[in-house]
Amino acid sequence: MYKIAGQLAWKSLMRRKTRTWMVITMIAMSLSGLLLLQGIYDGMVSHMINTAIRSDSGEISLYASKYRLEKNLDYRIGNLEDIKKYLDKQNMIDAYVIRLAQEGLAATAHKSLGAILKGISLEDERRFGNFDTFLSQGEYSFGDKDREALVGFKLAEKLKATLGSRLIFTAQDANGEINAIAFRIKGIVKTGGLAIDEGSIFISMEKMAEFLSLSGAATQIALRIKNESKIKNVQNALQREFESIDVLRWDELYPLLIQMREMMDVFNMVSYMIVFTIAALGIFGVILVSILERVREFSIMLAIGTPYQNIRHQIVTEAFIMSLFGYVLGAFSGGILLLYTASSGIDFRYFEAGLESFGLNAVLYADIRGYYFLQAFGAVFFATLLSVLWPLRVLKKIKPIEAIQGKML
Amino acid sequence: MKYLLSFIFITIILCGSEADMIIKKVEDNLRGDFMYAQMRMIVTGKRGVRTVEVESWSKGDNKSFIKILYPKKDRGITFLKLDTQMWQYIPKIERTIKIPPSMMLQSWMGSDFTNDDMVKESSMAKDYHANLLSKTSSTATIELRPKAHAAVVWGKIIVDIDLNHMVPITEVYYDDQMEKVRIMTFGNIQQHGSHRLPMVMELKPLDPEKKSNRTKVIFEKVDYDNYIDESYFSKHALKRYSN
Amino acid sequence: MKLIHISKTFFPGSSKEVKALTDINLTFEKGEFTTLSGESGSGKTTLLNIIGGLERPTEGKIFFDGLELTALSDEQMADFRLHHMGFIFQAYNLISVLTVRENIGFIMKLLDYREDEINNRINELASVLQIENILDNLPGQISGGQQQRVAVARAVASKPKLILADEPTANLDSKNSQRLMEMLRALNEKEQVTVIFASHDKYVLAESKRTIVLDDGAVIEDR
Amino acid sequence: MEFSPRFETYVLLSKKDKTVGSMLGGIIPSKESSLSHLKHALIKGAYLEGNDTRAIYLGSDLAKRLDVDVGEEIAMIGSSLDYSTAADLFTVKGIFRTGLFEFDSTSAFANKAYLDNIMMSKNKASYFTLSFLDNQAAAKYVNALKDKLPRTCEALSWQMLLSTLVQAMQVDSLFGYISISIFFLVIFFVIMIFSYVSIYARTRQIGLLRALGFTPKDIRILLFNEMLIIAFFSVTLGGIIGAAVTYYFEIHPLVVSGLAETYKDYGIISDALPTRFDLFTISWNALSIFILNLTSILYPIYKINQLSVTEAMRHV
Repeated sequence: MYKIAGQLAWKSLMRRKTRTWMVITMIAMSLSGLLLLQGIYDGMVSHMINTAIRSDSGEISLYASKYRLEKNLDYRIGNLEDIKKYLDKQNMIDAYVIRLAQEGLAATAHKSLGAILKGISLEDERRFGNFDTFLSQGEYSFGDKDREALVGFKLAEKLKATLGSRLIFTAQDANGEINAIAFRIKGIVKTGGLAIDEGSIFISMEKMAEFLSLSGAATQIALRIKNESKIKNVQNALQREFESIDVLRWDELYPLLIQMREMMDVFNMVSYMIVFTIAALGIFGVILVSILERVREFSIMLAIGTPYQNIRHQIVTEAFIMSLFGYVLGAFSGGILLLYTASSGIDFRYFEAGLESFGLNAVLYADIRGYYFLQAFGAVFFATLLSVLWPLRVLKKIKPIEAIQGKML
Repeated sequence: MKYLLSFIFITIILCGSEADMIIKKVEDNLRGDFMYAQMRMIVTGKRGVRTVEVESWSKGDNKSFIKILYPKKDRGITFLKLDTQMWQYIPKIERTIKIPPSMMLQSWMGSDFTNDDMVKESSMAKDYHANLLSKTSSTATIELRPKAHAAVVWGKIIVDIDLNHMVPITEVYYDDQMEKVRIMTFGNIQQHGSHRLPMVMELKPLDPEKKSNRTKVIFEKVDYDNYIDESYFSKHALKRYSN
Repeated sequence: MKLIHISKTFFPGSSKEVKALTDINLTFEKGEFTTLSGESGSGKTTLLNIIGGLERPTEGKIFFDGLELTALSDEQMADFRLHHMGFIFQAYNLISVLTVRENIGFIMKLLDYREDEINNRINELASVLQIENILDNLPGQISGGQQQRVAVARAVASKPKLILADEPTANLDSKNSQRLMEMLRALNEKEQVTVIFASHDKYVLAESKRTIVLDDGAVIEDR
Repeated sequence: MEFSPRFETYVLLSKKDKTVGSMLGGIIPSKESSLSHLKHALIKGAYLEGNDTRAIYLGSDLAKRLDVDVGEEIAMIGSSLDYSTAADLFTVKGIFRTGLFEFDSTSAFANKAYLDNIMMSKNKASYFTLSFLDNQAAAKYVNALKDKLPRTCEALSWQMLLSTLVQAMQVDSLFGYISISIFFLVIFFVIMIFSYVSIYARTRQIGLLRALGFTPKDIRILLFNEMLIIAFFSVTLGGIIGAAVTYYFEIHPLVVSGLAETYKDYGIISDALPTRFDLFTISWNALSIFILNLTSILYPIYKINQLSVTEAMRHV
């Protein structure tokens, strides 16, 4: 019996082609826009998270307890050999890096700025998070005898330093003596993470140890974990093994990124709600008008005994056929847009000049996740449902006898 | 050919050593085991002119005690530096505060000097190669180039020296690209006991955005020859000598 | 079919109160071909609508084969109409998006007849009503007379026990009216279906076996 | 967005042997509590009040570094605007925790009215609010900080923290534009659909007009003028209602319950969604909708003029 309702729905839609196409296009276009927006949002956040993980925290970072609070070499990880031995045994850990950092003053003849000097191993960092891919100028090297350094691009800019410039870094060593060290800039790095871009200088671990009169120590050990779902387990295991050390996940170190992600989710939801409320209004208008112009027809159908459910079914089917077409078209074009932005990215320099100066990569790549399409389907479904409620009420009020006798039109 | 090369080489060493000698003499002249000074610092910046007057007592490189005399609001604030540690006493709240090490690199009293500058003597003789550029009977011009791994920011410093008094007249600082960054001029040379020194120093940055800045230091009293009591270099001194 | 003490009052209790029908008592036998006649406003259409369950009487009861129709709910009544009644209205009573064939088969489809049964019936009716050549046209593409014949075909397609027709010839010229009535009469004879008209058209009256004349809501003649 | 004046300065806070460099913010407690979420981040003691004098509101990790608790006294030394030394003793009134480590380990707040006396900063302020939803303010904030803190090591982490905020906001505003364009696109379609439907409902009337001698151009002018009038009234009405609503929500921020619970530990996001009353934005949006309105009827008018007179008159 519903087959005939379906047929009627289809035929009615075909009769008003322009109108039907308008609704379908509306749904399709707003849907693809929303899908793209969501993809870029997620892409941006995951890019930031990924950068933070690759260039700094890893999935898990170890600090001596109190170090993060005092930023003082007194609170350093001393039992490095034990930890290394332990880490080497863990097959959940993909890679790890050992860093030794100290805050101090970076200076050129023109300017001095607060900065963080980090002793690292270039080879380890490359394995850890492809740190070399962040290099924007110069060479990924500490030069002969480790006398050169890599510098965050924003810091270099502020210090008016370029490749080959001489930098002086002054800081306290492990004995509390204030020392200074000079090096030339071999490479400039740009990660998009501000801690590095605006304030970090990297030198070799050996040079750092010498400068601070401190060997076999670290301020941070960052770990890459193979399996995302195992991060917590590894964290707990490490914490049990090394009680005096702070074992922190990246999301504990960068709560702001998690907040951003959640904020974006809320933002996406609000966007979906607004867009589909408006879209529902459009579907509503079309459905209402199509009911009103067919009141007579419906009346006759009712009079000759067509069950009310059958007519309701016809209306609902009409609405859902449009939505479904809109959805399929929108999901398809949105999917293509997403695929394109996921592979080629969108260059936002055209849109917002200032974006890059705040450290964000100007070319954004979208994420694609299956649930986008599910979520979009839900939104379309709800909007459609919403849009037919009122027209169905109108339909219910139709008194066949009045319509037949011409009182209603 | 070989001869010629070795000749040039020897000349460079000789010249170098003469320049080094001059620099060393100048530094010795400005330095003493004990030093008492009363000085006025005038800082001209974007926000107008400020004057600070201090009294300072120091012993060797490691111990110094400073007391602020002017401006009136800050009078009585005292600083003590022993090796790598530094304390400050503020009479208004009657508290002594230990300056954390990271603060040692901060600007001192809003001047272009850092806290560390106030207590650490950097040695030109130690960090630079000196090279005599020209010499007359009364003056010498010496070029100072940093030693390979010396942690100094300058690309070079050109110093004019008054050979009669063994004091500097002007110092011009250059950056890495050999551009002038700042000029320091010295004047009003006076003899104080065993030492002879310029009583006025003025620092003038050449960076475009700092063009109007000046820092002028005027020594009002200097004494190199009197023993300074150990009592100045203890934490008790902070409060005791505050008034 | 029995109508017992049927009365209908519009807007009861208000100042616009209109007594459309008062105390109608009628019996229709199976296979009857009856016309409800009378001036405009005499209540014939209202009576027809009440018989068809499109309106409810203010008072009285209707029985059909022993079933009390007035006791049925709206939904039960609709279902009853679907299964046992056929309707023909003045004009424009076809579904505009469906072809003639689909319009005729519409009720049979709703009643879940088999596809071949439906087609046989459509062909049979089309030949009787002489509409074979327009079966695949849309209602908008055929004339008023043809439309009414299609409406007749739809009304009788599922072989209802009762056909109600409200001024079926009102918008037709005399030739078409006559033909329509002849065809209806033929169907009535052939299929033994009860037909009740509301009309004052002379062609309708001429074909009727029984005429009931209404005036001001009451039966004044029954012959 | 309303700005609350803040005065930010770099100071040393000290208790016994512990001295820590930190950011001291002079705030107007009542204003601040409606703008940022400092008040909600309270975990111990009490939030500041307008008549507080030597009261200080400390970040939890900063309190840990100083080893102080609510009710204890700490010394503050900073540099006042005339470069003289500003020093005073403060009592810890409350401790807050936002969950942002850099913020909690370096910031402290005091009543601006009192701090101004010490810092000679009366009528001087860095105007901003810590709201996530306003990028200009945060940009000013960062700039103000940069002015005030050129030389300090510890200000670095602050700048980084704030730059991250600014970054988020920049992106936010960029995406705001994208979202708005999607909204406008949908609105455009909805208006087009409605005008198409309403124009088509009059097809027969238009056919009649054409039969009476109207040219398609006349029809176009007629319909366009009608739309102009409708658009004008609807946009004016919409603008007024919209303005009233935003104004209302600016005064009474929308509260989404539940959000605050989730972020209790982070504090920075409150459950109030600040709304901004800005005449420029409102009139700009109204104008866009107006233009959208007019462009959206072009296609329906074109479509109806495509019909021949007889088609139009027979239209069902």
